[in-house]
Amino acid sequence: QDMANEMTIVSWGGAYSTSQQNAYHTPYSENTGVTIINDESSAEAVAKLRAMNEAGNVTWDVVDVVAADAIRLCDEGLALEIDADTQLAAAPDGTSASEDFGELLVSDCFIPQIVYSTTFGYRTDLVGDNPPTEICAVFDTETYPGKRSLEKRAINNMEWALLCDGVAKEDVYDVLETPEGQEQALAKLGTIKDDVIWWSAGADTPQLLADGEVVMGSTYNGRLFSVIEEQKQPVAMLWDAQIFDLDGWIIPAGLSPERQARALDYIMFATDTQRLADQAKWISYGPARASSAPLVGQHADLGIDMAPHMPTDPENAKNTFLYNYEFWADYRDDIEAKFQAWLAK
Amino acid sequence: MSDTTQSSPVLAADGRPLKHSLNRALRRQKMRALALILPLLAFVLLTFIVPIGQMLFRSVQNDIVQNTLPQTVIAVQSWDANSGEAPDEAAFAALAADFKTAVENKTHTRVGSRLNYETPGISSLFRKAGRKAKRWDLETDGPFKEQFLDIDEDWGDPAIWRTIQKFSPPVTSGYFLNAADMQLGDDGVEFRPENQQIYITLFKRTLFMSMIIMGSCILLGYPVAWLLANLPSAKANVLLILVLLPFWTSLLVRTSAWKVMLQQQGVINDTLVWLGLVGDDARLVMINNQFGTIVAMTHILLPFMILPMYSVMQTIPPTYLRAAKSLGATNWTAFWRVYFPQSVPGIGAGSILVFILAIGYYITPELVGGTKGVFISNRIAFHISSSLNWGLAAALGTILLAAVLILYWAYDKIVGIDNVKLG
Amino acid sequence: MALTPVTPSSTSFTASTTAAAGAVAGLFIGTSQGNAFLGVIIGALLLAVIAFVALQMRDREKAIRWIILAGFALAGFLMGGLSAGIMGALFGWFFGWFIFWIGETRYRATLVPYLTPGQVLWHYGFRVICGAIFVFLITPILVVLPLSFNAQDFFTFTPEMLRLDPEGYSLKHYRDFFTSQDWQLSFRNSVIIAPIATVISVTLGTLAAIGLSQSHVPGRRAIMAILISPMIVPLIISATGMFFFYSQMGQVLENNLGLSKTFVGYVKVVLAHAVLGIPFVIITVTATLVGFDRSLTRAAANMGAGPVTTFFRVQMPLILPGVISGGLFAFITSFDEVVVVLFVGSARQKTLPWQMFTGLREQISPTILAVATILVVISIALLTTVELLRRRSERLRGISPT
Amino acid sequence: MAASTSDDAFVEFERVQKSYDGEMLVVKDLNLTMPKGEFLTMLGPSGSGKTTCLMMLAGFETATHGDIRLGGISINNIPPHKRGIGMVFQNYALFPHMTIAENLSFPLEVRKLGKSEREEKVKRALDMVEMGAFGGRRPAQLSGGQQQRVALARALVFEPELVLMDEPLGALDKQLREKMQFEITHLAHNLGITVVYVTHDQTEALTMSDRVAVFNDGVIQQLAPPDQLYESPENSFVAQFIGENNTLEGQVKEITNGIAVVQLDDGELIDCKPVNVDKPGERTRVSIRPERVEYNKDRLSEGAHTLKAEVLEFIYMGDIFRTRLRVAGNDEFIIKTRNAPDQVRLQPGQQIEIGWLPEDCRALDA
Amino acid sequence: MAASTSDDAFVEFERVQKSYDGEMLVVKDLNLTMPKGEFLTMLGPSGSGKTTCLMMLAGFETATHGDIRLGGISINNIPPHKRGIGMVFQNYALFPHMTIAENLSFPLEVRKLGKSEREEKVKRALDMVEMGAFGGRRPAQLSGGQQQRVALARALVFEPELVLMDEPLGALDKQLREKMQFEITHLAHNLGITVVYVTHDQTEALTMSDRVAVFNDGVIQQLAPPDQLYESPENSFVAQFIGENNTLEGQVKEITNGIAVVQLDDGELIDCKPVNVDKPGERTRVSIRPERVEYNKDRLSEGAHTLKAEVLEFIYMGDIFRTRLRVAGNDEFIIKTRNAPDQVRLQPGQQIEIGWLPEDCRALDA
Ligand SMILES: Nc1ncnc2c1ncn2[C@@H]1O[C@H](COP(=O)(O)OP(=O)(O)OP(=O)(O)O)[C@@H](O)[C@H]1O
Ligand SMILES: Nc1ncnc2c1ncn2[C@@H]1O[C@H](COP(=O)(O)OP(=O)(O)OP(=O)(O)O)[C@@H](O)[C@H]1O
Ligand SMILES: [Mg+2]
Ligand SMILES: [Mg+2]
Repeated sequence: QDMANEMTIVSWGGAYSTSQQNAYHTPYSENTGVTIINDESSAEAVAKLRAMNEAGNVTWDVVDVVAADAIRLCDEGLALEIDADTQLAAAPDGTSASEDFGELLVSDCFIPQIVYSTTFGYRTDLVGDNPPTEICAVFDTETYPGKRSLEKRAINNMEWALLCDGVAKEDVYDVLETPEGQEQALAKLGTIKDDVIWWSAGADTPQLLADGEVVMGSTYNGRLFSVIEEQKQPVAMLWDAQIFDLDGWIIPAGLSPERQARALDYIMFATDTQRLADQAKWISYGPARASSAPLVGQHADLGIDMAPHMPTDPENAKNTFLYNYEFWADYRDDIEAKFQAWLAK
Repeated sequence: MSDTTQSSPVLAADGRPLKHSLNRALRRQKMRALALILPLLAFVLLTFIVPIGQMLFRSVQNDIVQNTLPQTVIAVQSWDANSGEAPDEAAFAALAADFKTAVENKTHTRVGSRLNYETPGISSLFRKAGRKAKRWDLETDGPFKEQFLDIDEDWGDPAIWRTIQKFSPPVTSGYFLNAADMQLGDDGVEFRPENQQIYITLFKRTLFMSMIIMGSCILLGYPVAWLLANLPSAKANVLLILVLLPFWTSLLVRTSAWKVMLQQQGVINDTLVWLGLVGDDARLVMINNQFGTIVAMTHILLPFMILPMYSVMQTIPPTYLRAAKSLGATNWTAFWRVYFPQSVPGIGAGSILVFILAIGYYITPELVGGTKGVFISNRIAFHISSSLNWGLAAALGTILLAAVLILYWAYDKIVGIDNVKLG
Repeated sequence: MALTPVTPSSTSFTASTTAAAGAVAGLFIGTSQGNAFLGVIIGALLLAVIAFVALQMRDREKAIRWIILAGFALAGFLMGGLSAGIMGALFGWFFGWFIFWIGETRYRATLVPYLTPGQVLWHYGFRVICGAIFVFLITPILVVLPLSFNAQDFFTFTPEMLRLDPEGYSLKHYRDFFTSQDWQLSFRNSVIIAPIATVISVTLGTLAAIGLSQSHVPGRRAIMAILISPMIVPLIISATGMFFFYSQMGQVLENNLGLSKTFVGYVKVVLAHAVLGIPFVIITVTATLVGFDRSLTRAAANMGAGPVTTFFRVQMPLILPGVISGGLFAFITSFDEVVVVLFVGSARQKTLPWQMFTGLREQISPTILAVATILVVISIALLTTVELLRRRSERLRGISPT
Repeated sequence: MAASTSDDAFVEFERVQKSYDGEMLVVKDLNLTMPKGEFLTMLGPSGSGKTTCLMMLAGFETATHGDIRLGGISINNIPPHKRGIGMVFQNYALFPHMTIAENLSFPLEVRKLGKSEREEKVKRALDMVEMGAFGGRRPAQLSGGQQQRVALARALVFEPELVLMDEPLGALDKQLREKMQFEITHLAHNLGITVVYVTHDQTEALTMSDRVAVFNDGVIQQLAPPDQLYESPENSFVAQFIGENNTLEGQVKEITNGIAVVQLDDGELIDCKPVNVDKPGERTRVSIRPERVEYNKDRLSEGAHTLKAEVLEFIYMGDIFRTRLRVAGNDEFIIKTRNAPDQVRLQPGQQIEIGWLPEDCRALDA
Repeated sequence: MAASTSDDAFVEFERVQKSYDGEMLVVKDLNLTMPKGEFLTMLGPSGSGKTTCLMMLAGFETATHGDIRLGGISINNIPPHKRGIGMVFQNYALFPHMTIAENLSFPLEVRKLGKSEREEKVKRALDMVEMGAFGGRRPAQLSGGQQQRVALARALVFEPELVLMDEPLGALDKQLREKMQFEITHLAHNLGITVVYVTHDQTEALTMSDRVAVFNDGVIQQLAPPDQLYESPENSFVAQFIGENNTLEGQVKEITNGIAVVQLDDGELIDCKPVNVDKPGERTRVSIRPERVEYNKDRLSEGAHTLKAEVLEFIYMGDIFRTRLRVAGNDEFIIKTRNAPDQVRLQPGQQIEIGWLPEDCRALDA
């Protein structure tokens, strides 16, 4: 059976969903007449996809997830494998999709959409005349007294801890693989444990910063952009050792052929060079295609140039840190367990 | 009654056992009662009990390894886990054969994820091997031990094989052990290394915090319930609306409101600083810790304490207090020796209700609990929605449910479940 | 009705008590003006003098109270403008009342004559404690109410708001609620789903409660435990467990009966919420039935009414309060439920709590608070209605023995 | 089975047993036949099974054994609402949410009578109990006695042939109670309905009924018209339960010509009427009604037996004097005399002589 | 104020008024003086203010006006727990969570008595009410009568001089009730305590008390010893309320030598004792007790006035026959006769002649 020409696209909600609707859904609906239903369940997507799959009743057509979740879904056989070259649009200059996305194609099932980075924002009025310039300021409670907010999970925090504990950028994951390395990272985090407010929802850090409840905090760069540029709060962004991560689409496994074909058609449309560049008009996340970067224009409402706010902007990306998907796919459960045990102590 | 001591059953006039005649006489009544209950019972059984049972069954279910790697499971049985070496070619060949089918069905990564819970790293071993195995020809491409070691040296690690061997039976106690911070070590059950122990702490904390929340609900609820029970009913009902009102405000909103109240730049701290009772640099930390959880949860659960207490206190006739006073007791003695003991069932009812509800909450602790204020349910939610380790979640849930059931049973014994009035 | 004839208390007692109250008020005002200590001293002295003077002219109480009120209001206005003037008037009203309440020993009038001063103090102290607990209970509402008029997009009392500056307030979040597609959809969904779920749990629950309250029910305790279980299983487990069932059920409905996907989606959420509401209905209705006089149904049967007539004409009208209160709990369960609907529902069935939940996670916005305020207003109206209904039925039940 | 029914039997219990828990019989072996138009009272101590019998007849409990017939037809399988029996409940069971008129109209509505007919009948029934002016009130607005009358009217309005009443006057005070007793009996006789009436008040039973069934322990101890019950109790339970009673313990010496000679425990010999004793040597409990004892010598009939007695206490009870005596070693011997103009008041300590007729003195089981 | 107290007054109500709502006086103007050791009963219909009086005395309600004194001291300002008044509540109010012994021990504990002394007193009190063996039980495990005895023991165990009892026997059945009445009066007299007893059962009031205060409408209608109350009611409320009473309406013709000649409404002239009537021409209600009416000519004393009567109904009541007659146009004229051996049973329709002594016939207010 097939629902009359409609598809359900799952995403995160909020400003991010709005940007997708503007950049992808509306033009796609106009072109094809397909009705798109927005479901804001991405936070539960992994669990729900598994449950749907086991129940044999998948009701979603396209799902927006972060790369790590995509890998997990792919491993669990819950997402459709997609061949980038045949099933995605090539760049306008003819570069094949797999080349255009390059190493961002971190899983067989995952079509990257945006590059975002997790980075720090700080209250300009609370840091005195000495605004932080590098990531290790987070661990420096002497110079920057006050609370800082970190995400309540191991990923990212462990890397930053090692970086600030003197481990070279390229050795971070080798060290983190060993139990000693994990201890080392936790020990470093332990130095600021009492000064941390742990967040779990993306909206937390902006609220905490706006309240002045924390002096600095990690969050996604798009949210900081909104706090700074849209809400005009006294907050500034720290571009150092920000962690690049990807967000993109998967298509659930087990769709009927018609629905699968339509989902693929949507994906092909929504991830072409122009569409990805368009999304940046509404939110400050970088397009995942190399060919889109030059096309990024101005913010739709504020009218400011978006390029300097992109995590991919060379000025911002001077010192970035690349997330290792393979590593976290293997060690996530183990290190997460240790991290949570450490937190609970 | 006259001869209750006789051992044979009492007989009715027609010589049949009295119980039998009675059952016959009552059959119609029973059928009618059951007919009324049945729709709901069937509804709850079908839509709730059975699915929940299935969900909880996952805490021991482990057939995935056997189903996906049938030949390997047999081959690895004879391998001596303590030999310190990987098994021989036969096992690798079996694994290769299993992989061939599994890759076609795209199930190999699933087993990988399952086994990765036990030994980190297996997931990527399986993923990598899967890519190669797709192109193998079982007849010609042997010996497979070398093939596997080529892909990744770790295939020679006995620990990997021990894990496969250990988790090959279709039923496992692994999740429950994990839920109790234990594991199936090389020589039987043992505790996990200290830096991975978390669940016992969380269980203890959940119980402890629920106790404290219950305690503060009692402290705050008792005077209010007393006041309500002793005011004329018109006034009491107006105040009762105040008790019910928060009950009617979204949980999420209430929790957020407490954040606004309690945080360091929040209303309370601001007021204290303004009054000069607290220095601006020494603002109180009242949220993202156990205190925050206790305040918010106490607030959320307080009506559940007040209402049963109120309904019990309403039934205590004022004559008892008068009697005590006429016998010479002061106000305090009369209250403490006469009124209070009779209100204990209300406290009991409220306590168990609050306790059971507190134990299962997770949204509020998640939002205001920081690291020290989270409950076991938060971990269950984590394993369900983020780590996908549903077996472990089910095991944790089963243990929690068992605890709640014991409490429910005790509660039923002490007060009776139908004595709870909610309004 | 006065229990105790009141005789005026000594002026010195009144003056010193009033001075103590004045000291507390002085602390507040003093702090806001930068000198707490001075505030305490001035407050105490000022009120001691006012009390002393006022009690010399007890017989002109009304006039004196007006004078005090006006004086305080004026002082406030001179010190800090309009809002301070209003505060001053409130203080003035309070002190005018307080001086005579103490001075004329009115606080004794409603108490029995033999209480010691300590007992009188405890009597009022206890009420103050209870008042504090009630304030605790409604704190969130006190916070949410003003914040929902915040001009900013955060849950923060901005300095403008604290200054009572109209700039700091706006109705934009209310506007947002009434214009946003998402909020309107979720509001509509909640308004559809919660009542239907309530009706189902109330119908089935009431029937079952009646069955359970009969005398010969085999396995009563076990059945009760099963029916109560939705309340005691941790929600997240219920949510996942129920997902499977409803997913499969949905498929059957869609494929075999050809029902539309949207309709089936509603059915799933409604049924799931109905299950969650059932324990509350069972508990309240069985509690009501404990006090139900069975001879009424027997009388009806005796006069020739069949079971159905008896139920609708006799039993239902009388247990209605219990049913309504159980229904309200079930309603709230559905109306405030987020975990299960996240799993069982799909986008078309997004409810208010779901929308709030994504809101809190993705985009903190006081629109949530505006919604909460609207709901509080609605629930006050509902509770008042229930209370009125209850009073009415109590009048009717007047003689019915329990 | 219907064949075995005697012609004029209207209500019949045949070997009825009832148990609630399967262990204890609450009604043990009940046989009872009532003709049409009879006013029968079930009297007995609390817990003796009276209400249970009524409930079985009305159909709210099922007999565990035996057969109950109404008009010759076994009603075991007729549901309560089809039995057409009127019932007055102990607490009236008026529907609190309906007005008085609605209450009365209810049984007519379920019988699908037309509106005008209903109003007509309701009015007549209310007038019958003199409550015509109260039709618009709710039960809570009536006094206990008025409610009782409404309950009665409601049980009669649909003209049942059989009416059951379970302690309908239990809650009323003495004055109202006596008034209602009077009204109920008169109504029942005038309308010619059959009534089964339950009470544990013996005065009520004696004044109202055609026959009284005394219950104890699930068994009918005696079924007889009131005067017979009071004056010729068949066993000591009935004697003790009905009215006030003096008992003296003793042993049967001989029985001749329907007169038993009993030797009391203090040696005294008295003549009695043997009821439950057959042969000399048996222990017996001799029972004499307080009002049958005379101490005024002038009034003592000839042949009366006399005994010495000492006055222990004189109790003033208004219309009656109750005097406690010590007789044959028994400290609790009561005599009752009417507060008549010529009656002397006995003083404690006084020595008197009392006497009674042998036929008023009954030798019962010990 | 204390000076105005008479020497032997123990409990005094002086012009006491009470209102609950500030609108209606529940107690209107109560004056009452009780000497030590008296057993006084407050009797009256429901809602007449009896409990209110008791509660004021015990300190649970405050009089809105007037003064209450105990042993000459005004108790308005003494809190209840210092008044040292024992109280037996209508529903016993035994503490359900304590054993019987603990219940009794409670008043002693709060008086800080030593353990051995407490045990001693508790034992004595329990033995006094013959409940010695039940000390370890809880109230719920006792029957109503046993609970009542425990409540009594508890009210007495701390040896108060004054004990208040509010309808303590209201819930008991007839047999037990009579037994308890007996025990309470005996205990009170033996211990010499002063008792204020509340009931609405007149038999209870008559049999137990030294004096009875009849309440109606917040006012004491008559305060007198039982026999005086019964035989010389001072107004028609008391006459009507106490015992059964026949009334005949008429008009006073003349009053001479303490004898009033009343012309009944059917013209008949009878002699009565004038109580509430002063002058000829007044309407009056003539009251005659049913047991004072005689129809046996032999027993009619000389000087008795006789009237013709028709028997309407004969009611068998066990120890008593109650016969309803039509006398002087009154259909509700009752006579009571003892079910004595020589008593004839009158038949409906029989024409008889009845008579009574003029002093038994009282002309009261109409
Ligand atoms: N529903 C019931 N379940 C179990 N036992 C019952 C039930 N109803 C009555 N009984 C028992 O049956 C016995 C007889 O009860 P029944 O109500 O018939 O007595 P009764 O003669 O009406 O007494 P009363 O004068 O107190 O009303 C009692 O021992 C009682 O405890
Ligand atoms: N707490 C109260 N508040 C208001 N009115 C009351 C209160 N208690 C009693 N009353 C009213 O006062 C009047 C007298 O009541 P009280 O209890 O003294 O009567 P009573 O003589 O004891 O009657 P009963 O025999 O029914 O117990 C009644 O009209 C009653 O309604
Ligand atoms: Mg009964
Ligand atoms: Mg009373």
